[in-house]
Amino acid sequence: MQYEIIIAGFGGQGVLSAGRLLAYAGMIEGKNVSWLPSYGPEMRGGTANCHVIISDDEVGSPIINHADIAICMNLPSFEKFEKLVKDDGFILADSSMIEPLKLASSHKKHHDINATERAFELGNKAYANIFILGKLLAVTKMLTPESIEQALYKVLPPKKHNLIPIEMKALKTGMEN
Amino acid sequence: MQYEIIIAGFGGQGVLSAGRLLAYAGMIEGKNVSWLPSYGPEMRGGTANCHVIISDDEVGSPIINHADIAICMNLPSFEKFEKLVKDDGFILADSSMIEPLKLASSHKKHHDINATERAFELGNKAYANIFILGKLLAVTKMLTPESIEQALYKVLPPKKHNLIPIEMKALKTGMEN
Amino acid sequence: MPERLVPKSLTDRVWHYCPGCSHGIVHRLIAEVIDELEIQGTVIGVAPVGCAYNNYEYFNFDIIQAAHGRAPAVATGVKRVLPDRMVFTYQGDGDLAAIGTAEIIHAAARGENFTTVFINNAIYGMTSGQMAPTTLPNQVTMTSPNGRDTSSQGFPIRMSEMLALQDGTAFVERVSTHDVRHIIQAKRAIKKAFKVQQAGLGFSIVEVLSTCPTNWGLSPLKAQKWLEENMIPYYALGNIKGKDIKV
Amino acid sequence: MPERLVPKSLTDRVWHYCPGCSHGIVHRLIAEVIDELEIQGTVIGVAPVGCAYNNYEYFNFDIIQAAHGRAPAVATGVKRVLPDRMVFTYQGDGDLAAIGTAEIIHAAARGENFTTVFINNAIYGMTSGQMAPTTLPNQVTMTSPNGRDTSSQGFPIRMSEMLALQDGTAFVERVSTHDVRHIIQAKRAIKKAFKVQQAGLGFSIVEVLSTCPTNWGLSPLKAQKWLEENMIPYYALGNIKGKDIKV
Amino acid sequence: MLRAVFREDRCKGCSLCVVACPEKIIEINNEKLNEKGYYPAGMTHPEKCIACGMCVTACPDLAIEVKEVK
Amino acid sequence: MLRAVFREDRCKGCSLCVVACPEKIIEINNEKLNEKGYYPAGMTHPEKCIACGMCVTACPDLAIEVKEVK
Amino acid sequence: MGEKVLMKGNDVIAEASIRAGCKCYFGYPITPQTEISHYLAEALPKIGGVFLQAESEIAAINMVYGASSAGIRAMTSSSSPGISLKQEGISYIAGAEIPAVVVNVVRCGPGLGGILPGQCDYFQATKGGGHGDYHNIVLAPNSVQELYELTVRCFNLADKYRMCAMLMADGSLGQMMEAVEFREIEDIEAIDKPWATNGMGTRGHSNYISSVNVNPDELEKLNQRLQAKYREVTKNEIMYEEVNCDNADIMVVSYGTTSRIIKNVIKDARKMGINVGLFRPISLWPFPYDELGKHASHVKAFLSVELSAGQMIDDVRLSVNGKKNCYFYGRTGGNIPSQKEILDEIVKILEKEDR
Amino acid sequence: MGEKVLMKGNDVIAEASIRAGCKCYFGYPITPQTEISHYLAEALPKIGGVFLQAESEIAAINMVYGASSAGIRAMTSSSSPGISLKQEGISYIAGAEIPAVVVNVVRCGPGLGGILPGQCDYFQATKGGGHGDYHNIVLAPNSVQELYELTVRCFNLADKYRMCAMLMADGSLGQMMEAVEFREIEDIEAIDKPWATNGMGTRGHSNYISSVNVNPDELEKLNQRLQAKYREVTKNEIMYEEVNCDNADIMVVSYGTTSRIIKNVIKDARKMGINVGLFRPISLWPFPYDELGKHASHVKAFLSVELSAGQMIDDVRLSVNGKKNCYFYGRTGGNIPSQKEILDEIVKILEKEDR
Ligand SMILES: Cc1ncc(C[n+]2csc(CCOP(=O)(O)OP(=O)(O)O)c2C)c(N)n1
Ligand SMILES: Cc1ncc(C[n+]2csc(CCOP(=O)(O)OP(=O)(O)O)c2C)c(N)n1
Ligand code: SF4
Ligand code: SF4
Ligand code: SF4
Ligand code: SF4
Ligand code: SF4
Ligand code: SF4
Ligand SMILES: [Mg+2]
Ligand SMILES: [Mg+2]
Repeated sequence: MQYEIIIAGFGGQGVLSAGRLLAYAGMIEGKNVSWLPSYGPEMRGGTANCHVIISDDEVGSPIINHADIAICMNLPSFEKFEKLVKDDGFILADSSMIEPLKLASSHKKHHDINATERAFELGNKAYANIFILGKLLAVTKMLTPESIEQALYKVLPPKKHNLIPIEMKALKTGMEN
Repeated sequence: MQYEIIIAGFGGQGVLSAGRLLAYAGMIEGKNVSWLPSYGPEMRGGTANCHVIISDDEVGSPIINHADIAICMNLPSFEKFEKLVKDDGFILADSSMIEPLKLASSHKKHHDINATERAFELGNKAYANIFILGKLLAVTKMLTPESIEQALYKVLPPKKHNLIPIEMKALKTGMEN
Repeated sequence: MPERLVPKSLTDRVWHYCPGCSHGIVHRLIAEVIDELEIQGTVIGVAPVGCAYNNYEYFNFDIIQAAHGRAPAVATGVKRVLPDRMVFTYQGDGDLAAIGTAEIIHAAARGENFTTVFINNAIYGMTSGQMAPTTLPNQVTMTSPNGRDTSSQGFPIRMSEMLALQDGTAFVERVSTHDVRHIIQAKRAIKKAFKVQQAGLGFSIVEVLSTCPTNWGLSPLKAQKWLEENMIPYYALGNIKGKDIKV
Repeated sequence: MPERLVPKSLTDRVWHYCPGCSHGIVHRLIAEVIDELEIQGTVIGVAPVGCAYNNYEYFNFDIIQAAHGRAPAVATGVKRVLPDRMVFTYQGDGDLAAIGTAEIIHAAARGENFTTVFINNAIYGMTSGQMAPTTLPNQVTMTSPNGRDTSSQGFPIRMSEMLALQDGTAFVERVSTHDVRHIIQAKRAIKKAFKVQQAGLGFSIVEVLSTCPTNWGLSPLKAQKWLEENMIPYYALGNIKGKDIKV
Repeated sequence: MLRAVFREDRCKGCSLCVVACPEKIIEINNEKLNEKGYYPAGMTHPEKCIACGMCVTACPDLAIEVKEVK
Repeated sequence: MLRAVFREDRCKGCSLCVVACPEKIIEINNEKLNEKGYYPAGMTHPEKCIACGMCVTACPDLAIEVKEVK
Repeated sequence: MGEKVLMKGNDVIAEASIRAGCKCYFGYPITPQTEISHYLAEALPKIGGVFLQAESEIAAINMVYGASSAGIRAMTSSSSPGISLKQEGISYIAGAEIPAVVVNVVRCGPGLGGILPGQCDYFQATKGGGHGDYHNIVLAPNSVQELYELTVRCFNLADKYRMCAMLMADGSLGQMMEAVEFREIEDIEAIDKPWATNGMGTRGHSNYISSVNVNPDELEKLNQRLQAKYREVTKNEIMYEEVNCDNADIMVVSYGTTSRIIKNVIKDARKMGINVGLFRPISLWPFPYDELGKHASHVKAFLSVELSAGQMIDDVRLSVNGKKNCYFYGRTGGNIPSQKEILDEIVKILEKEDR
Repeated sequence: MGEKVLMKGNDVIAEASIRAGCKCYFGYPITPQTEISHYLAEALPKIGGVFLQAESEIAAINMVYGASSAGIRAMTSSSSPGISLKQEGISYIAGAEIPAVVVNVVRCGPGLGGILPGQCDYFQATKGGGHGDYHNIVLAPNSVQELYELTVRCFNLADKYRMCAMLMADGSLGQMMEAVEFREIEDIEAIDKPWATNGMGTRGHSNYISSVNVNPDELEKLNQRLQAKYREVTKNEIMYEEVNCDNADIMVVSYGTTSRIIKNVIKDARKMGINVGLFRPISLWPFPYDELGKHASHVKAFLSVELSAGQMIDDVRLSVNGKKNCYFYGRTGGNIPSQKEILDEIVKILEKEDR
């Protein structure tokens, strides 16, 4: 089993930490994992992305040329990464941030989910990233929510551990959507 | 014909310019010539030397490992360069500057000439270098005094050309000694 | 009221700077000054390594991208061979006050007849927020995580005062970008610096106190306030040298 | 009158310096100060690239030979890891005021707790007499053959004044070697600088106006006179910072 | 009529123009993101604009011009 | 008796000691060169030496000491 | 056995240096390795160490020179342009024979270039970017785990041989997160440093550190000593990895990030019935010339895959010494070759060789 | 035909630069090449040129970068440690594709080393001492006459290819006097420089000079363009001299100062009945690989003689590609091998090869 996943969006949408969470959870489940952020002056442009690989085998290059899954949290990311998705891969798109028309015109398989809106309903649009991760787990069954929870304890500093229940709620809501 | 000549003494004794004069004269006579000074922090030590090669052939390395002739204008130079003189070469020593005992104990052939004293008699001990060049011409016949004179016109700045007759006198006195 | 269009000396490309970053404000000022002095055709700018590394994409006149800190040396090379051109360097505080310390001081001491626009935002912007020589005491950065501790990390350097000491320096002024009134003053200073160069009077520099909202971790508005309340007390605004020059 | 023997902190090797060169005078002063403070065993000197490049052969304590201009960085490295040792740099004006400008200024700004002895002889001695940043206006050197022309070759830099501006600098004094009275004052300043370091007060520097008879083309005596008549008017003697420190 | 014109595509929603405007007629539109993902500024009462250009001076992104509009 | 002692082998004949001596008893010996090719300094009237050490301070070449001599 | 943690490569280099007994870090910010200094700015003061952001890369390497001269383990890190600025300092370290650890998280050049991964500083690192005859030990990890292990090794080798040891990573290794386990891999020997200039104290004689000697015979002796040391290092410290080499049709030579890709290529190729071997030099200097060269007897050709326009290929050729053809495939500018590109290249080469 | 004059090598470099149309010089003093700046401090102002002593070697190379960007012929010179400091600047010049002439009067390293002649900066000059994939044209004269001719050629090639051309001399060539004739050797073409940043004037568009590109595809294109240019240079600009090569038993490869010694060795050897050939690369980059390699068919062995611990020998091996054995003989520290030493070495090698 090997998943090559690109997660992309605006700075502030938490795409890097979503990727990190995924990688950590993968490691917890005994997989080989890698996580690579976009770095450098690109950050100025206001967009960010990361490449996450979760694999039973050794991970080759951490840089993804062709993704199994692209999680696109905004329009520029959708436009940029759509073409990198393998023919048998798919896109997870935050339809709160991307015009339906654009999504509709895509040749690639895509799951649309209004993550930002739903996260807003859950109390904070910052949970959009974890909400969409829930969807990812639901679609692929690649990792269990329990691993994500364990990863949250590793990734978040102790003083933020009180937020984990809310994060998990967002994850599960995402899984059910 | 090829002459490899080392000229050495204290800074201020004019060893570099004597060498240059020799090289220039050689070039005027159509020889291949090279001149190489000691350089860098050695100058602080108060001694100076240069390597002059005058040859019918192309000049190989301008650095002399084994000299045909060493012109030693002081004791440290004599001690340093005596051993670099070929077995069939010789030393021209300024006996005004080097203890007779030291000269006497040398295994190498040497012509001793009290150049500094004689130059002093000629009006300026600065002529010791050209005086000793005179001796060199006399011993080897390697170049003509006329070439040296022409070289002087090249080497000295015009405002010093008035000194050339005195220099030539020193040269000729040296030749006669 | 006149029209306020995009200056001729700017291209129309969208800038990569973060929201509220002073770089954009100063870019516009420089372009306006160049337009007003009608020197677009003779200007050669020297871009730094720093967030403004690619400002040749934004400025519409000749520009040379220089190695980090070396803009004053590059500008010296240009101005020496083309003395009738108008040459300026655009440099950040890491660029000018750290790695490029020797270059700027010697350009000033030699009285190189070019102008420097010095963007002091008290931080390394481009490399994501390390301590700069101009970082204030106790200011938190990525490399002063507990605030700049002057006892181990040293004291901020006042570059303008140091440069004003050089006999080759003609004009030095420190300005700020924290509100419109100060931005207008900043432009006046930049214009005067260019005129000092036109008059051949020697080295001229304008230090522009600037914000880096991103790496200060503040909103653009809070950043302006932070600048006003923290930087200005340390880096006194106003003319430091050449006040009386009439150009 | 006490005996005046060769200081313990000097070896007996014959120096390579030219006749009358100030380097020798200052070497002796430093060694005497170290003997008097009884710190020979804790001193680490940093030698420059310049005529004094190999002073580790003359000084009888630990020395590191540094790359040209970088002695302050090397000294920073040493003093930071061995803060209880006494560290000093010995630097010429080419070394300190040209290639090493950034290093000395930042060491001062950081308040590095070491001492610098700065031999200002207004010329590059070692490389046979080129213009230094401290060369006086109209002074003839190998690279200012018609005398330093300030309009194209810039103005001499007063390093001590610039370094005194830094908040990390504790002590700055400019002294001279042109006669015995001044040599004695020079020693006093060097001793105080070392004591400032002992007290942990920050960066200390003594600028020693020095002669380079060889490259000035003057006899040692005439060189001392030239120093007095030409350098001192430009480089005012006396304490510049830290006069009131009691150590 | 001379007045401020906002170029939303260049705007980064920094609000510097908001505080710069003496007429207090600039606001950030929190409803829509522009292509770059920012909430752009605009005028609440364009008719009150006195074309003073303070906003232009304040704007770090060349996102405002003062010009003749019909 | 304490007085100046010259180490001719180190002397470079620079004359700085000559002008430094308050008793004016130091002179360069123009007659002989030392091994390094310099005319070394020495005292004309050793007995007049007051052991003040001015010459020691002035000497750039560690060529003078003031010490007990018999 | 430690626990596995997920860490960023740059953070691991920083943590490794502390575990190796590094007491001081001097550096100047540059992407993509700034995290090393962020990490150490926090961590070093906590253990009584020295973190100092220098005014430039040049100052930083000379601070390392100072601290190392004083006998303390010291490190600096930078990326390509910053490493170029350190060349004089590195040459001094070689000449003065002091230990030092330098990390280069390579980006892509020349000039200011870009910040994405590159391997285009190979020549600079292995042939001597500075002046004079000298070498640095150059170790090239290809995983975050190796960033840990080889950083520690750099410190040990630097001390052992009194020379500069360089860790050569790239932007991708520095920025990526991977699992790492901080196992005890080597005793951090407390190597005695009687040569250190740490104050003569009761030592009885002064020490000095210097690379200058105006006497040609003595300077030649220094050079001979250096060369003897380099031969010693070459004898003892060569490191490499071989994957699927025994029956390989073609031997791919690759290090660092690109070597990871080759491991996947090997699998793809197997599906096509092609046997690809990977020879991965870990020590770029000393280079495993003989170890690589001996494969010339059984493979059809060699292919050097690099993030450069062709640099290590010279060392591959020197290893193979004309016995087989050596090919090159490289990408630059921050682009990384895909498995497919490399496999296509392999197929092309084998077709040519079989013709 | 000009008159022959006796001039110092360094002075000839300076005079040659003026004759080549160099309008400005930026440098920092260092032995053994200070005379270049002494000469130009006098001469350049007289012709309305710019002589400027920079505050450092780094400033100097960046001043050259500025003046060259403005379209004016510019030069800097230095010696080994100073050249190390220029590596970042040289890499920028490569990336920005501007012409520049850099003179290295090599001394002996590493570190501060000594000031006597060396050839130990060969790797730095030819493989790229700076970061990134780039090359400089490197020309190595062996006489004062060639100092003149190759300096002029450096300016022409730099302009033609918009890259850095390095003249690589050594302390002995720089300090020695020899006869030189300033013959008109090449037209100094006034090469058009539409790319120069000299003020946009009426050009209608702005120019910029830059080496940065954060887009990997564009940066890769720049690198491909650079590599294509380097291939072009390699095709057109290789220079070498062959002496007594046709019937040589052994081929000595040597450049600069040492190649002069070999010429004498050839004569000595002939007396012993040994036929020694001299292959002298004049362009060290591009290196005459094929031209040298083709001799592998008829000589018994190759011997690289260098003032280094063995650097060019790598290129000799790459040329010969395993067809014959390649040997090395070198001296360091400023020592120069004598004719006898080299001849002894040759005898030893031939005995071994004949065995
Ligand atoms: C030789 C070198 N060192 C370091 C860097 C990395 N670097 C890029 S920009 C920069 C400094 C940014 O700070 P500043 O000059 O203050 O400009 P700002 O981004 O704040 O405008 C540094 C250190 C580099 N590119 N080259
Ligand atoms: C990087 C480098 N640049 C240049 C030199 C050559 N160099 C040797 S000493 C020196 C400067 C000498 O002047 P100064 O520092 O004033 O010392 P002084 O000899 O006058 O005491 C220079 C430029 C060098 N060794 N290394
Ligand atoms: S990082 Fe700071 S200086 Fe750079 S663009 Fe962003 S706000 Fe401006
Ligand atoms: S050259 Fe000048 S500074 Fe150097 S030793 Fe001689 S007199 Fe002293
Ligand atoms: S032009 Fe003046 S009034 Fe109009 S929006 Fe801008 S700041 Fe407000
Ligand atoms: S100042 Fe400019 S960028 Fe900022 S909100 Fe206003 S219009 Fe937008
Ligand atoms: S000790 Fe005093 S009196 Fe005696 S020689 Fe020296 S200076 Fe003169
Ligand atoms: S001062 Fe010293 S070196 Fe100079 S003449 Fe007197 S004794 Fe000799
Ligand atoms: Mg900044
Ligand atoms: Mg000096």
